[in-house]
Amino acid sequence: MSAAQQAPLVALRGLTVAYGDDAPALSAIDLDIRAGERLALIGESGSGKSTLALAFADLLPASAKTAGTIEWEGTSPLGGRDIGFVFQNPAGSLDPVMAVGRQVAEVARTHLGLSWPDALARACDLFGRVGLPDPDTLVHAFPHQLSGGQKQRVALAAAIAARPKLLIADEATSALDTIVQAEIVALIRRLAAEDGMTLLFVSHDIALAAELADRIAVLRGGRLMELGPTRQVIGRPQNSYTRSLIAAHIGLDSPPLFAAANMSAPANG
Amino acid sequence: MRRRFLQTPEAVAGTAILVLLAAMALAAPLLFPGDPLRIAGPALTPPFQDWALPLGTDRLGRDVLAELFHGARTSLVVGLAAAAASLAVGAVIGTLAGFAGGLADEALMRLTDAFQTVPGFLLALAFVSIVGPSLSVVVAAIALSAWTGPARIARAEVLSIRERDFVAGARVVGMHPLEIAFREVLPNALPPVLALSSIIVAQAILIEAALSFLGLGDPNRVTWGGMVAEGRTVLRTAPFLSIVPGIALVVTVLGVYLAGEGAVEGAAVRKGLS
Amino acid sequence: MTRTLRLVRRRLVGSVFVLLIVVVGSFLMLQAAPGDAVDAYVVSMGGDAGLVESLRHAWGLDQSAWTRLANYLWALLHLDLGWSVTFSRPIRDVVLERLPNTLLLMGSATALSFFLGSALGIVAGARPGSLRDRLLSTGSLALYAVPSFWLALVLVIVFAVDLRWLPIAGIETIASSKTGLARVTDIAWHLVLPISALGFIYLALYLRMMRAGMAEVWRQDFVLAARARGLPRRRIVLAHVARNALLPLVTMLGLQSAQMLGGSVVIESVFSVPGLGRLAQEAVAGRDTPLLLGIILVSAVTVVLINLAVDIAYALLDPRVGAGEVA
Amino acid sequence: MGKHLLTVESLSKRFHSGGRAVAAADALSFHIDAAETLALAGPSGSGKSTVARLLLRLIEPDAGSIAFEGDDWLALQGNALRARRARMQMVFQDPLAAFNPRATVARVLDDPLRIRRIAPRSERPARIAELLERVGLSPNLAGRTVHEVSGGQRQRVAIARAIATKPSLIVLDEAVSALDVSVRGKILELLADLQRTDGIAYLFISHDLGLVRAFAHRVAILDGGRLTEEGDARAVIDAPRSAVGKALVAATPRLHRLTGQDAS
Repeated sequence: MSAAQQAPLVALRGLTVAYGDDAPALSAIDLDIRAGERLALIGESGSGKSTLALAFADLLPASAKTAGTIEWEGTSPLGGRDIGFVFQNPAGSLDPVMAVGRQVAEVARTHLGLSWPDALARACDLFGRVGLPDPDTLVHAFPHQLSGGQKQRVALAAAIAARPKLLIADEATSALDTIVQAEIVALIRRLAAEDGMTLLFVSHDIALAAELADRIAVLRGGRLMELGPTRQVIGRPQNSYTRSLIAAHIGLDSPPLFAAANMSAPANG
Repeated sequence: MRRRFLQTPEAVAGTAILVLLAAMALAAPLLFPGDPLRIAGPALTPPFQDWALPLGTDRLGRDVLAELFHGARTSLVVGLAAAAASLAVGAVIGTLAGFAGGLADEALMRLTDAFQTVPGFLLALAFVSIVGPSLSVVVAAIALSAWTGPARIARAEVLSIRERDFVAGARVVGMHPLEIAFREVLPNALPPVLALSSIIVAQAILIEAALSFLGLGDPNRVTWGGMVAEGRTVLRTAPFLSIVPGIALVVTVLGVYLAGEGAVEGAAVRKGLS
Repeated sequence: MTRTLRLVRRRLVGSVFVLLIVVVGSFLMLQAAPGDAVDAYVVSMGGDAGLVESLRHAWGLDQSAWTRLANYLWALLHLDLGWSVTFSRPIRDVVLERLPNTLLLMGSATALSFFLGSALGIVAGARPGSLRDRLLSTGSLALYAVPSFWLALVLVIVFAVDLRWLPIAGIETIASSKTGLARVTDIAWHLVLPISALGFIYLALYLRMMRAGMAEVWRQDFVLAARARGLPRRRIVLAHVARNALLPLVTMLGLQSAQMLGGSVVIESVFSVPGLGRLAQEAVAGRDTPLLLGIILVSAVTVVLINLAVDIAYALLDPRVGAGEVA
Repeated sequence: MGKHLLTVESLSKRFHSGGRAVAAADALSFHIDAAETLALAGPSGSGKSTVARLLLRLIEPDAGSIAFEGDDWLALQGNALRARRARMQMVFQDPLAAFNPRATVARVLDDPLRIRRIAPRSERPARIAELLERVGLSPNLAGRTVHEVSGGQRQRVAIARAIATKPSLIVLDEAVSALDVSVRGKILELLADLQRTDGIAYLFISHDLGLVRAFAHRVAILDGGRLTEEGDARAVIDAPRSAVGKALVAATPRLHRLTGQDAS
């Protein structure tokens, strides 16, 4: 756990975000992301987890009112160059009328100062790295010609095209089916390890977060409930809300919750 | 709802213009009783010379201000009637095509294509010249080409709403297809069609004006388009006679657009809030 | 490219039916007209009842409407549009003589309105809600409210009558023996006002569509994704937002062609441009039913061909068109 | 026929897109007994939702037969079909999309009572209140539009609508996948409760094997429109035999895999 000793890559201090006159989406969040770690941000709908992810990448809508500070190690970061961002909806995050290779290449062109041919060549390499088959052909394909999983791989290629320090995955796998989700999570884990990227993984799925992350932050109603190493948050949760989340989780390793209902059913087969 | 509708300054301006026009149209027979086409004074009296004839007279000595007021009646009547007719026809044909599907849909859509392929103004021109110019013929001529837009939108809406889960839900509950059509699909399909109404009213006013300008308007009524054409013969000496009714047209059509946009935005705000 | 070819084939098949409906429909409508070409002939040329009878027989007007429709369709298959009484010439020749002028007027006005309109629309849509945006969109709405014939007259008063910069009417200087480039310049000079009158009104339409389309695209996820990737704002606006918002404008280009043809009737009449629109007005004045029918038909064919071109352009711009085969 | 509540034999449906035919259901055969939960699991595109829509006659199959409550379900048409629909209901994944955007909660529940003539007009408000209470909602909710209530409440309204006509089978098409974990458990509890008291059978369509294992008696795993594996839910998921079954189980995240704890 070398990550634990390093200085924070990002330090949030008292971050508060409100949209319009509604109750704040985030209230006074203090949170450090350590360089090289995999941090999972979990919470149910309305917990503010996506707002927090967007705040890191300076993507909040202009109407959002923010207070508090986000401090970065060194200079202030540039979206795309220092932070890669992958969104939930793989179909929505790609321009429908631009070839996918160009959409990856334009990131490399913008941040690495490459010419178009060089940027396209880099897109081709990246397609290979994210496990897309036949990269030379696929760079010319359009989003509608790809499956959901393939689109998310393209989005990942675009996110890491400029070798960012931090990769933010905002529910990046929840629109995919179980098998594809597992593949994309494995890919994110591999890419982060190979490039030494810090990972912020935002999810509503506590089990998925537990499998991937070094540390877990639990959000509820815009407040940070609990933050700690995965083993501790899952194994010995301190916060009652975290405990209730874990109790509510129904997984393969959970006991059948409705045994009584099942028992009373007529036996068959 | 009304408060939201009047939120933008543009919507307020548009509504004010329309209220003023309606007042003009209604007040015309009271303020200027008798035939506005009769001779009221010496020909080509310039404006602001004679207080009895504030905007002067035209080439034949007719009172320009009286003509302007009575012309508002024609424009508004034609605009509203043509829009109502084309929205009704378009909504019915589009909805039928959307629900019927198959061959009937194909046939209705080719018919719509045919009406969209013939330039609308040419069709109106031919129709009026054949049947003879009168107010109702002009309205019919305009509606003849204006119904295709509402028809296409109504069909597209019906087709998309038919595939939505809540329609499947109504079928699962055992709702009769007619009830599904009239209670589930139509009320949700019509608002986008109605959103077109301001554009159709505005276009109808402009087409009527153009027909009148070419001498194909109702000869027994004052029309702004006819006034512009009338003034054209003395364009060099009295450009005022063509300019004034033209400005009336611009202001009217602008009022319709602005009020229409206000209504659509108001509806969007309402949707967004709920 | 097979995708585009498939689309063209499907559109062509549909167009045949559409044109058939247009022919039959306008033929039936014009049949309802009181009086026919013979009446028109007699009114202008004079003649007695015997002449009327013989002319009716000679022109086949004594046959039933259905027989005449069949005859008309048969003649159409041989590209024969009939005989114009007013011009004493084959309708095909009269119409084809006027068509190029109208196409020139329409094409130039379309280019003006489309390119300038969408460019201004991008300027307005680049920052939705800004002062620039509000000014441009309200200004364009005002422009869109202007009747084209009136705009034409105002342009004439200002630029031809008062300032004397441009010619009042016609398509070229009468009885000039200009040839080559000099003639082209002369025609262009004459068309400046008509093109402006026709084009500026539709410019407002394209501006508004572009702006509204961009406002919608701005809200889409891929624009947020483009921002997250740190692309320069200029590239986001042009390569992503405007590029996607352009697609409905291209569709509108096809729909608008019929309206432009209709609008040219009034403009050609104001500026005395010898085009199809003015011909239609002359046909109406002369009660020349077959000529009017011919003009409607040629206009419809023109609109069909323009729409075909627009469809091909659209298929090239939008990779999703006609692509249902990829899962 | 008649032995099971629902018997599906060789059900097939192809969709045509861009000149290519894709089999969404390929000779599927399965059955459901009264008061039993059969789960349909499989990756996306395996045809799960198509099966739901075929059973509910929202789309028509190309081939195959469906026997429901002893009748040839596919032979029913028009009024006869609408009347019998009362016995087979559905709950959709997205409760917002499943209701007319203009409807109030009361209208959503009034429709089945009125259409199937379950209660005269005067009694319906009381029946609606009763239904709301059965699904754990306050009768005060009746006047709200469906947009004004929370996602979990909306899904409860959907369940109330489904049970209004006293069905013997409810198709649950990913009915809890869009809900938060804390809400999800309570909705499943409610469904299990209804099964116990009213003997309702469920076709539980889900991509989440954890939910399937906890909620269903039996599971059928679909892949590319074909049935690859079927059996007791726990037995199949604990030791899948088909390749898809194995892949699905392996891909399902486990909360305690890393911590090494076993909650059971």
